[in-house]
Amino acid sequence: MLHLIQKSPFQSQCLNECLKIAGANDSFLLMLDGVYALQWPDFLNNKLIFNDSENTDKRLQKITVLEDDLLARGLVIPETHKDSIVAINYTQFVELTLNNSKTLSWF
Amino acid sequence: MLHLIQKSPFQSQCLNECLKIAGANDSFLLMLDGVYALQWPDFLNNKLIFNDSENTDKRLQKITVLEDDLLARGLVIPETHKDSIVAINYTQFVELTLNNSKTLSWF
Amino acid sequence: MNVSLLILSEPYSSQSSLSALKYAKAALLAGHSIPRVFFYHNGVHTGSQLQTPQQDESNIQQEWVELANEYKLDLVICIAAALKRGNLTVDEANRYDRQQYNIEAPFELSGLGQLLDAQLNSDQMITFA
Amino acid sequence: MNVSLLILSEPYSSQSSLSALKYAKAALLAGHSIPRVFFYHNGVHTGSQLQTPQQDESNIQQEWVELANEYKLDLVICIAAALKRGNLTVDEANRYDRQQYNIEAPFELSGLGQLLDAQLNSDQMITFA
Amino acid sequence: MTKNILVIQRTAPYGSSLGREGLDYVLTSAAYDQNISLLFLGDGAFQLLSNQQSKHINLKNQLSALEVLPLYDIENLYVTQEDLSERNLSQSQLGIKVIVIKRADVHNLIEQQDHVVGF
Amino acid sequence: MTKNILVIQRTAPYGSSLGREGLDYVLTSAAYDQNISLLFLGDGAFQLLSNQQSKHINLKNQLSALEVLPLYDIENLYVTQEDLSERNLSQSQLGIKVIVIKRADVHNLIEQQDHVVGF
Repeated sequence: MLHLIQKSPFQSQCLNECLKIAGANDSFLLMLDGVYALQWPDFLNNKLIFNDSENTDKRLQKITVLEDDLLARGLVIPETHKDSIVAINYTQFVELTLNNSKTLSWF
Repeated sequence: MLHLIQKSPFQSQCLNECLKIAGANDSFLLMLDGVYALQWPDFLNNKLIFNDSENTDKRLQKITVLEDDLLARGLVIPETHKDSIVAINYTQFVELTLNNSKTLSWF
Repeated sequence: MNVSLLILSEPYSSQSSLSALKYAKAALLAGHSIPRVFFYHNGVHTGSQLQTPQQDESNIQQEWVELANEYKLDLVICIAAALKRGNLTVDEANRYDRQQYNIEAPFELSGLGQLLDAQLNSDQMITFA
Repeated sequence: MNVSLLILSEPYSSQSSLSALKYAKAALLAGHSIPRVFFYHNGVHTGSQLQTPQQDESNIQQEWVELANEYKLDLVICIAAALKRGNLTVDEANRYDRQQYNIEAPFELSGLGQLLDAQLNSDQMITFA
Repeated sequence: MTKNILVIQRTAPYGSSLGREGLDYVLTSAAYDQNISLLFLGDGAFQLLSNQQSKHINLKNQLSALEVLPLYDIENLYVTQEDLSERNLSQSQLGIKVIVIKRADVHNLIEQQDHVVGF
Repeated sequence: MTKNILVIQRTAPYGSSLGREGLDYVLTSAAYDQNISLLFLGDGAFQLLSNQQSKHINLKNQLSALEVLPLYDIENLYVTQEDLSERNLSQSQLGIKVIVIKRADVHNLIEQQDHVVGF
């Protein structure tokens, strides 16, 4: 399943709550103010979602961030996570949602 | 100065942020979903705002909670804090704001 | 003393709007004055006369109207925030060539200078969000 | 495939409404269908034809209208949530004896059954809040 | 065809209307003969508290509305033990019958459904 | 009479319009010859980031609007070191000149003002 993270983790507990119930194979999209999770150590260091150190196959797109929202805010994917977080556009966002059985928004 | 806490501390970081910058003599009013702070250990155990163990003079009303919001939600002031948190009505809310030099809302 | 209100919340999505009304009533009953109530952000929807709540729900626009009439309150909606969100007086509707409108007196549309004026000329300004 | 949208956000208070529009355009361009866009909670303000944004701002109501006209989208606003918040079609205005209205086709007011129908008959339903 | 739908209630009652509007969706869906479950997650747990006296704030009582659910054969109401504990709530303080599950079971609960939506 | 007004910006730009609307209040107040200070608290610090390209999301650039402030003689812009650190931000990433203070100094900053309002 896919989790859409729509609020800043510094302001809202929603990402925190999502991580508490997420499964190891779930996918995540950071969007809107949710992209500020890229600045949040608790997210970047989360063992559950960044668990697969050997799997750097970007086609899996397990952790994604909406590129427009990233650019708008002047953020970049941290060097440490260049292999594990992928920036996607809206066409890929659509595919991502349709490739998952369920999508849940967190706000 | 007076801080109006208007959101649940389990959902929003606003109470947390308020406590980071509050002064030892500040007053607090829990209102709207902010009254759920009564269920939040980090608030009840906060040393800064519940600092004055000898001062149980309720007239100071340093930590207050809006009674209507408390009753609506089925909450009560915890036994441990019956002497340090006072439930007030809207008339007292008005006086509280006017007795402080500044009021800041957290949401 | 006198206290002004800044209301940022959508009237029916947040309990905040009901709380603001209660605060205003309590302040006026206690003999204080409210130089201005300023509606901004989502609060600009508060003045819509098209609000049609169910009979067992509060009519928030109507409650402000009644309070304003009784106490001669100054209810100001931020014009820039209101126009984009679809809250227009008949004057603005004419100016922008719209056939319909949804804001009437005692609510009025005006600029942010009115918020500054309220803040400068009140002992306190209380924000409801 | 097909995907429906549930929009909960006020059009000008949250970037979410712009994001939903982009998502809808991308899905349609990719050949997917959108059986329904359902507006609920603060999202019921999206259909107001009185929206008058500045010239350098998006006109969100207009963008939905254009998209709906091009792709025959079904834009449904929750009637109970819309009425209390002051969003009325001419029919509802007549029913409740209001002289003004602010919702026109292709937006329509209907019940929550339409949201259930969208959820049951779409591969996915995406919430923008 | 009857589907399994999970509605996740994540907000406390009253401060936001979202909890009430989510419940209105549940009641509507139930009337269409769907198999609805509710999960009260995070602050949603506060919707379950007994002794809610919402007349004091001029809003409709959320608990009273939840009490109607069994009449619609909606009996799968879930809350997690962890959300209750973190909020210093005990089961005895809840005003309606709910199934207390572990947080670790939430993911499975979601995956079992045909559809899920959160308010 | 010129008063000291502190506007506290607590939200990140773009997701909510509040940051933009708070700034509009600042620009209005400045035009009336008031002595305005701005405190970027919590997520408000994100408003200061350089390289914001808000054209990608069809919204007005918050940083560009902040850059106008010196023209109105608004030069007391504050951010706390702690808020920057917690957000993994360094001063070199900020797009405008701000005064970095300690969180412990925020209370005094507020108390010094005639008026304060938060967005």
